[in-house]
Amino acid sequence: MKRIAIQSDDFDVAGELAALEALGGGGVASFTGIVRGEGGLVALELEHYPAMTQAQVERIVEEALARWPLLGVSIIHRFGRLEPGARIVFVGAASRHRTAALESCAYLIDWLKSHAPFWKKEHFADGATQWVEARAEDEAKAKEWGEERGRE
Amino acid sequence: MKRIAIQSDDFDVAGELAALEALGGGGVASFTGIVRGEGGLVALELEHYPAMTQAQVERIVEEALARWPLLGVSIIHRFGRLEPGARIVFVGAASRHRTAALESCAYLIDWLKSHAPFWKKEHFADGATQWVEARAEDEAKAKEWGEERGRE
Amino acid sequence: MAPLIIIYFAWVREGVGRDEEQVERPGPDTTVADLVASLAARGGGYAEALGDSARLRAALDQRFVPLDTAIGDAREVALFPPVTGG
Amino acid sequence: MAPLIIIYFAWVREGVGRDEEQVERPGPDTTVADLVASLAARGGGYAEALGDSARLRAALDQRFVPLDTAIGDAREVALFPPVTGG
Repeated sequence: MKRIAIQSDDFDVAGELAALEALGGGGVASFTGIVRGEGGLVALELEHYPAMTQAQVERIVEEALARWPLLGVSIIHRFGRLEPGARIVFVGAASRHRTAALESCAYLIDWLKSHAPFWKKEHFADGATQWVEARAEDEAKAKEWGEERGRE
Repeated sequence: MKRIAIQSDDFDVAGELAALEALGGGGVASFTGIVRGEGGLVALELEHYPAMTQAQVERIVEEALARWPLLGVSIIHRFGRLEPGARIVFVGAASRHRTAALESCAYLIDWLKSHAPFWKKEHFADGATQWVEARAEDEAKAKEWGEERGRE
Repeated sequence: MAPLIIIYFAWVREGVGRDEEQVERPGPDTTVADLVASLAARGGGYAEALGDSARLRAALDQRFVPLDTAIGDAREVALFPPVTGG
Repeated sequence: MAPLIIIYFAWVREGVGRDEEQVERPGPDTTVADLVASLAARGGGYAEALGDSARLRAALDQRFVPLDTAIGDAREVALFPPVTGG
């Protein structure tokens, strides 16, 4: 199973997990990223590169499927205006092996952070806005997994 | 938030995740273990040591909270007779840091495998039964995290 | 002095044919391994289930302990195979 | 020959004041960095957004590329800051 969705709407985590659980693998891992409402943040605005996003996320899912014995992967990434507490991203993986399920989730989210064409803008209560800067730490984390085919 | 449940009933993964998502941490990771119906398995029977289980799981949750900056941990472990496809165990963690959330889930499930007082008996279609043997690999995985206080 | 409670799990429980029993409390220096040996000496299912201590694990008052631990004033000894939860 | 489509994202888009534009296709050996320099030379928001190429990343036909990559026969060049998804 391979499911990729790039959408503005919220999603149903339980439904995603149920689909992964039904694959008979024995283990399902997931990571969900949520908007933090710190420092007076009232919204996060996510812009992306529609013509590229789906294909780019598919590439990395293929990498994960080649690296780990996975029965299924599910990725949902939202765009648009998201308020504190809103889900931004979901990554789920099913495998016979718990380590494969958990590691591939870590890999997928690390990769999405530094190699999926999304940009975040913060909107604050006082009207100020600011584009989130890429963190060297995120880039380093993605590099730790080694280079992927077709990444650049 | 710290939630530990040792129960025979199934559980609501969505509800557990929602509680972790509501902590404002920005990241929630989870692992769910499911009964695999391989080799003619018709049921898995989980026995545990009731007087010990809760306290033992609490110890390891405390270890995880000391190791990682977590806002919440949720562990549910079932006992009794479970059929293929049934959930056995859920581990969830919320943190500001995605790595902390994912790593602590891996730690918690590795530890539950090798240091929580549960025993699994397999029941097969032909009436045969067999106690699952502990795997040296699971013990090694738990050891990789280093020794915990109060583990032995 | 209170008797010692011994509880069994998994195939150890099935081998000895009971969940739990009480025995006269041994001296405080007696180790879990000593207790296991004396139980195995009963023969039958006990010998089968408890004869090979390398296959056994133990807890004293709900804490895992190595088999060479002295029972001391523990109230409850549990004997079982390596755990397989998760 | 078809013109080259340039698309902008995030603060690059805000700086140049548009999502997308078409330019006359440069020679195939022209690199993304060369294109960026020629756009920055327009001054104003372009100079501000595209003046420091170290802050920029690029894609050619929806694949990330280093800025020293030749544009070749690519249909679409995208210019943007380092990504911040996930």
